[in-house]
Amino acid sequence: MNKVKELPGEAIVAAAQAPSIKNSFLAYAQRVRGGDMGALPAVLGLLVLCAVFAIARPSFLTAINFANLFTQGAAITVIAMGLVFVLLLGEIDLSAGYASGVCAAVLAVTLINTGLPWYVCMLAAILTGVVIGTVLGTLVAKVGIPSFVVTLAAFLAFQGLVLVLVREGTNISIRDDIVNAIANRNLPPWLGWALYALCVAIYAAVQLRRARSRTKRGLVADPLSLIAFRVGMLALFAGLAVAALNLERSRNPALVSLTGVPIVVPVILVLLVFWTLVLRRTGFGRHLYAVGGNTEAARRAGIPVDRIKISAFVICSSMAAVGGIVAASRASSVDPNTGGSSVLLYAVGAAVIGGTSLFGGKGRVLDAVLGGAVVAVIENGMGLMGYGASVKYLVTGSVLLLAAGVDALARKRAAAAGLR
Amino acid sequence: MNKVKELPGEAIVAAAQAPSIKNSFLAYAQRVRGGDMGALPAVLGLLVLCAVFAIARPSFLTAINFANLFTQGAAITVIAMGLVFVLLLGEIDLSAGYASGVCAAVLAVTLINTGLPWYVCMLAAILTGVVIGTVLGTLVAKVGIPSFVVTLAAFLAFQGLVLVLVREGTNISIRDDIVNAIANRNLPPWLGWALYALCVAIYAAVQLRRARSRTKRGLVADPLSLIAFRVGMLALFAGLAVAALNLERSRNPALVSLTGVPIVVPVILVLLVFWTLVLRRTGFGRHLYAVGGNTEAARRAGIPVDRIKISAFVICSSMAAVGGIVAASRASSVDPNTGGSSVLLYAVGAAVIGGTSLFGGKGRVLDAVLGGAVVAVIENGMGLMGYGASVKYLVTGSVLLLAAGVDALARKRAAAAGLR
Amino acid sequence: GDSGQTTSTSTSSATEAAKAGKVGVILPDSKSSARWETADRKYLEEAFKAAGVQYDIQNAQNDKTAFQTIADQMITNGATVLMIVNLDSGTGKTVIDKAKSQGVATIDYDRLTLGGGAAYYVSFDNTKVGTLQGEGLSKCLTDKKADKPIVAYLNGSPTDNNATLFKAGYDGVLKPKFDGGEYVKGPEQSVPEWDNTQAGTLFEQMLTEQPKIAGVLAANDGLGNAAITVLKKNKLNGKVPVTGQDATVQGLQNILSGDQCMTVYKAVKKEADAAAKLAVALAKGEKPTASSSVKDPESGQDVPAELMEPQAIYFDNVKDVVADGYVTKEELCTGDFAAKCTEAGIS
Amino acid sequence: MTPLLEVRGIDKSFGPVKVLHNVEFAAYPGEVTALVGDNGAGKSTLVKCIGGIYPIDGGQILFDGKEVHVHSPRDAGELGIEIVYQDLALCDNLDIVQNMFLGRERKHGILLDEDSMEELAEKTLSGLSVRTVKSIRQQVSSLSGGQRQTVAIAKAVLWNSKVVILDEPTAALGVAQTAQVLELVRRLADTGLAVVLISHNMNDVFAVSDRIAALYLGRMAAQVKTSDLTHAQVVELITSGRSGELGLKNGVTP
Amino acid sequence: MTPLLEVRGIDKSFGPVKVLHNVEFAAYPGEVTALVGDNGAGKSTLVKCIGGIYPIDGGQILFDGKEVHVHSPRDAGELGIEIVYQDLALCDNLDIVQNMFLGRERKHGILLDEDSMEELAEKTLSGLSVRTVKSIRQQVSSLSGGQRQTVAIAKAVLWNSKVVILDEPTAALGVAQTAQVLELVRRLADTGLAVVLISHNMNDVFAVSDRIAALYLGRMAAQVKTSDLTHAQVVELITSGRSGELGLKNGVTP
Ligand SMILES: Nc1ncnc2c1ncn2[C@@H]1O[C@H](COP(=O)(O)OP(=O)(O)OP(=O)(O)O)[C@@H](O)[C@H]1O
Ligand SMILES: Nc1ncnc2c1ncn2[C@@H]1O[C@H](COP(=O)(O)OP(=O)(O)OP(=O)(O)O)[C@@H](O)[C@H]1O
Ligand SMILES: [Mg+2]
Ligand SMILES: [Mg+2]
Repeated sequence: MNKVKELPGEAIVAAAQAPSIKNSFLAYAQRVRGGDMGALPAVLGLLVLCAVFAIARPSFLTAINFANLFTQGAAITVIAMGLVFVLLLGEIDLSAGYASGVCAAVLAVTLINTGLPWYVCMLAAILTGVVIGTVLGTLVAKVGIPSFVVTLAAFLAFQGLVLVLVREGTNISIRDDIVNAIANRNLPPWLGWALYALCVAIYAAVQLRRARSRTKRGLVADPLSLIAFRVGMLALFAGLAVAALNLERSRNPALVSLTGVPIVVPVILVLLVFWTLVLRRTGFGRHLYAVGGNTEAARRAGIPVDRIKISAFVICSSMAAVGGIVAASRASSVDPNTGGSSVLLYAVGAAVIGGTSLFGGKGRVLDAVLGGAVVAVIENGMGLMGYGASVKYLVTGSVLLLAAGVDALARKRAAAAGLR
Repeated sequence: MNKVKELPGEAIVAAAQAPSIKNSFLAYAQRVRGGDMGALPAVLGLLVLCAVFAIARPSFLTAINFANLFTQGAAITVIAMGLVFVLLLGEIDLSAGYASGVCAAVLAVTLINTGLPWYVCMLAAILTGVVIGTVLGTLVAKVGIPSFVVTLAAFLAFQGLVLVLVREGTNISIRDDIVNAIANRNLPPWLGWALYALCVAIYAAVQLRRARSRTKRGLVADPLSLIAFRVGMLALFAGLAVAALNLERSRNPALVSLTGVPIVVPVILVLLVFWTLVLRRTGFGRHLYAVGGNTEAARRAGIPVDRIKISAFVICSSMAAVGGIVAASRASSVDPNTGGSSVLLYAVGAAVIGGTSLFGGKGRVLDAVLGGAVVAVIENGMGLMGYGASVKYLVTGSVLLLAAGVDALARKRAAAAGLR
Repeated sequence: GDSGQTTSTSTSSATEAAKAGKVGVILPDSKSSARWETADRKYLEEAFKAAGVQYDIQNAQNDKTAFQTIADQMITNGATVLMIVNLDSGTGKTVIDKAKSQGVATIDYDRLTLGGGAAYYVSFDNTKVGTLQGEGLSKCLTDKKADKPIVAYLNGSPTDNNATLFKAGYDGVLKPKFDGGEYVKGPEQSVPEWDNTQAGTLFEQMLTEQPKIAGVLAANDGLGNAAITVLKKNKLNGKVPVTGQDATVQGLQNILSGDQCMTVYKAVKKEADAAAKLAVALAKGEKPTASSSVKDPESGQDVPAELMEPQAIYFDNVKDVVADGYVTKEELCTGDFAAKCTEAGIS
Repeated sequence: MTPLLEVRGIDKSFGPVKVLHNVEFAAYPGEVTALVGDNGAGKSTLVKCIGGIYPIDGGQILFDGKEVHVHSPRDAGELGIEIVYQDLALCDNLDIVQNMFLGRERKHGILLDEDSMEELAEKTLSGLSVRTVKSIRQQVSSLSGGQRQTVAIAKAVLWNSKVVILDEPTAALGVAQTAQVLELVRRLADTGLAVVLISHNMNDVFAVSDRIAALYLGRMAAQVKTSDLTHAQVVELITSGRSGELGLKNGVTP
Repeated sequence: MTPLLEVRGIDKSFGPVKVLHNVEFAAYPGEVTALVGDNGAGKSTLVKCIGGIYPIDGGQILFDGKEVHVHSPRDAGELGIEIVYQDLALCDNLDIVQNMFLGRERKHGILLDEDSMEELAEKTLSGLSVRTVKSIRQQVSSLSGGQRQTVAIAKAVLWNSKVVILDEPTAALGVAQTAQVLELVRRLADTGLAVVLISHNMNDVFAVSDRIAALYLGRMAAQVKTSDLTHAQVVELITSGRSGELGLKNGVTP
């Protein structure tokens, strides 16, 4: 997306003139220095955080902890992904947390009471999310009530709904093995490697095809060396991760073996790739950005603004449903607190920390994943530190501020250069 | 503020040509039909709500319930007033709830442990608010971390701080009579009437002076008849309210007498008038609107944007401190939940329901009071209905939606006329 | 206090401790009751330190996700015994299952994880707590010679299973009286998250709707205090009996001043000591035996258990709590309460 | 010749302020109609009413002789009316190509066809002699005033529409760019489109227009062939609403 | 005569894109200096650098012969530099009077003196022949393009500043209003101020300016007395950066 096209004129963009791997690096360095940093600040914040925890608690760097990280952060990350769509419009969904609770409760209740197979129950849960999103979106887009108020009302109502569904506060256990596997089981090691190979191959193929097609049209394309480099980096880091996750991490290998990539990892990856495609490569995604950036301009361009808004809420609530399913799976149960307490704030926080703007028009699904990682690492690391209740709150707040501060200071340099 | 000044030109503004009471009414009716409704939608929503509850539960209309309403809504309203300042800038303060908890805890701890007089302890609490606001504001304005993240971190840290202050979760009783009086005692009836007379007199004087000064300068001024009408309406409604609050509302008048305006009422009135003056009639207030409306334009006009932002956070946190004091007084105790759970969402909700925009640049302190009233009426009415937990959540959500829906539909008509 | 470094090693028997393994404790929250952070943590720490066992005590802050994360982290950190106060049975069971699969021994502390199959269960009988509250209220109403009194309920959090158990307890005592026409059932509300501020508004509205309320069954001292504040405002304090639980300083003071009728004292130290004893034994690789057992209603299995008896506290036996060291005289007998303390025989 | 676009007796008020009074206006295929008027006369409001941005209070809009109801910009677009608004209405968070194809993206199946859009955008822009745009993948927020205007114009002429309305399109343009746009306007009309040009520059108006319509304080003072008017007469119509026999009588439409 | 405002060797890049190359420019008291250049030449960027909106990468700004550091618009205001930006920067949520006095409100003690501000605003605006503004208590969001521009100009000339810079001030103005603004520009210079006028309209430039400075692709091609130049020469400087002896040699400043 960042390819630079020279039109007649004099000012110089170093890299675009002769795209080569060296020039591409120079251009990237220049972009970063000039302030266009993409995901860099969030990644930086994440690295600082990991370093701090690794020094404080060596067990932070063990294979088992690495695997835990993914399952711990999964639900929040998935909900945050959905929230990105609503935030892109400059709206908010306060009810996403409890919506995930409602959908989880629907899953649990249908599993227990109807005896239908797991996939039907999951579908019911997601369908519940779709209905919720449609109602919320319609109230916002058609009736014109501010989303903060609509979703605050929903936030209250869904608390009640969860209570009704779980019969006034009882706790429903989920006994379905497949549902419970999502957040508690791992892929067999060979399957992890197979998926890894597939991902790398697809990535390489897409990159190559794109470059070929652009070259054919006479547009500036990435040089082969650069593509090779990117694919190589992906292969290296993803390979390291898969290898780490395939290590034996049981504390009692004799008793039970614990290896492989947690099942949530491919789930999150698929969602990430899918929604990124939707946002970046479909007309719907483009229109979402347009409405968020300048609603009036979008309307004048003939974009059905109301429909876009409703769709965003539908996506948000359905992703909340998926998040609810993951949470239910992880807890193997649903109770009235599912999706409550800090879930919503953490999810919105994850999206914002990743770089999504609350004013709309700016954000990526990847932001939610990066921000979700920050939140998960903080929770995970703080869990290792063993502080008392009050100190833990204090330290968690400070650590969050630290991670966001690194990010903010990095971005501030960009703003100073006149790039906003 | 709505005076219309004719410049040479042809289009006609009915009222301004010959300001008289009749023309003023016509102009108001036209403004409302044209969509410029001011507080009307919120008041309308409030009336609908009251009617619904009064029909469902006759005790809703009793004197004692009327008096309860004020003390029940006071803390949220005060916190919402402060939030308006931050929202006006397009920022948010998620920590306002727990900040009020921290300040309340400071009050309780100093009262218990130091034995200092109540006013010193209150000052300490408010000073804590000022410090909190300064820190938050500086992080947002100078370091450039998004306010959502800063205040989310503060939200966490302050939870820890409250716990530390109340010694890991104990509930501290407040035994100071004056502090407890704020939210639990009433003015003697004669003082209520005296204050009433004073208010009406001041209002009349200000209106008259203003009209005289404008006439002298040759600007269009309100006609005397209109001023008389306004003052009359104020005198009538305020008089009715004072009279109602001065009714005997004890269950056992023989045993104990319970009459008079609750002390929180003048407290809220003073805060309302003071902050409205600051927003509408000082340079600071003007600059606040400017920064919220268009930060870049404000910066170019030489407004010290950072300082304005910090001030807004300071005001917000100090008002949270006042809200915390009111809450502590009402509960006669402070515990780790003070300012927690739904306080923040209700406070932001109050401001937004009243008509304050989350995008900045639009809002009044009066909004917070009206929205606070909506929230208080809902809580009060729902308390009378005696539903179980789940039904209560569901109904509360729906009622909130109803009140906001009336408002939204009224405003939508305005937008349709091309006025946004 | 100084809960900054809880992962401490005993100095006396470091080598033995290293062999002995490590105990992880997860407390549920710090807001529904002050006991977890002020009492349980303290007593458990003391017991573990005395036994020279490594330990790690954390609080899940009423967050299920955090609860599971902490459990993961404790196992990662090398805990060999896991002692949990579950937030709900589902997450509790997941944690216990995970721990068992890793060869980590488990203890249910204070709350039984239904169907969880923990090795031991140490607790107060929560239904019994409710029964004591119900009986206490009846006693106070009888003392006040109330005729067909209207009794209002301020239940605990609708999402807290313990609140359900308490309610079962006091319903067991009071329901027959309602049915028999001796008492009249008044309004009832569950207080979300045990929030005292909301409890105040809820009770104020109950009183507006039903001004003749003559007795309040409040599920703990905080809720009781919220009701008392409203009663005070209406000058009804002392005339309407209010119950409580936890024997907090605030609750005891309210009892001394006559505003509260009773509270339920749970000798946390006994509970903590019993649990710590089991945990230390497990950490050292022993297989301790429990004094009794409890039937898990869900799995039908018998869980070895240590059960403590809660105690009802009225004006006359407030001194027991002080004598136990649960509350100190300095905290309790401040200012105006000094005289009352003397009256109640606290020295 | 029937006009391609005609409005009859349009009224429009904002709250208590009446901005358009019974306005009549027509645009003919193959012709450039210049719409002139003082600041605040109501030109942009009239255009926004035609474009479906503001609902009209009264009157009719006729397209190709048949009455149509334009409730939203979408309706206008479907009729084949393309408008460059004075307040340019670009999405600052999107780049030049994305803005130019907004609402009418080219697709490969369901995925966007970025490459062909980029190619076409580049071609269109270079035809408008924009020489200083560094990259057409640049966000429009970083463009200069004139560059933004060019993007908006390029966006509007990219489509095969029947009516093109340009609200002060050359206000921010340099000498060369203005010439290009005027030439483009003429070329569009010559291919049979009805073009409406709003401008304060009399030279430009006389250079390209076939007809001139003058708005005065929300009333249509006159709509006359350009060849029948002089510079001075148009200025008089703009500033006082009448000029000799032409214009408003006693402030109302004759 | 020493220039009142002078910039020396200013460089400015946005990320990898260099927009100003070693620009020299001076404005003299009592004179109108016209700054011309093609779209995207860098005129507005230069003005924003002077106004403290963008930090400069290199070079100096001199005021009254002394080097000054302008880090924010506040600094520029304190020096006595008043600027009307091309992107008008008005607060849409405030009314006309509030915008005109923004940052410099008149006060009675600590309270605002609304009445005197209203009076003064009205006087200033009517001097700019705005006849269609319905109320000066109207929000600026409801103004027409030309009305907004007039408010921005009125705002800038309300103060006693030493340098006034106007970035395309007449772009959206009607015939009469343009004449008024040009006259105002001349009047300001005649009272001893240094006025800088950016415009694409050669007639306007020649009508009021004493000196012309031409920017070409971020480089200053020439700064010459208006009387020494012809229309054609200026257009040549704008479009190709040189004209005969004048202008850039081989694309760099001579
Ligand atoms: N949303 C609105 N609310 C109230 N008044 C408005 C609104 N929009 C425009 N007006 C008023 O309507 C009148 C006509 O505005 P319009 O924008 O149509 O003028 P114009 O002819 O395009 O002027 P210009 O040449 O300056 O662009 C102006 O007086 C303006 O103040
Ligand atoms: N924030 C920015 N980021 C990147 N490039 C920018 C930014 N602002 C301006 N530019 C580029 O700098 C160049 C000069 O812009 P500038 O606005 O100064 O032009 P100008 O001379 O004022 O043109 P116009 O006559 O169209 O107003 C343009 O090519 C523009 O694209
Ligand atoms: Mg216009
Ligand atoms: Mg410019």
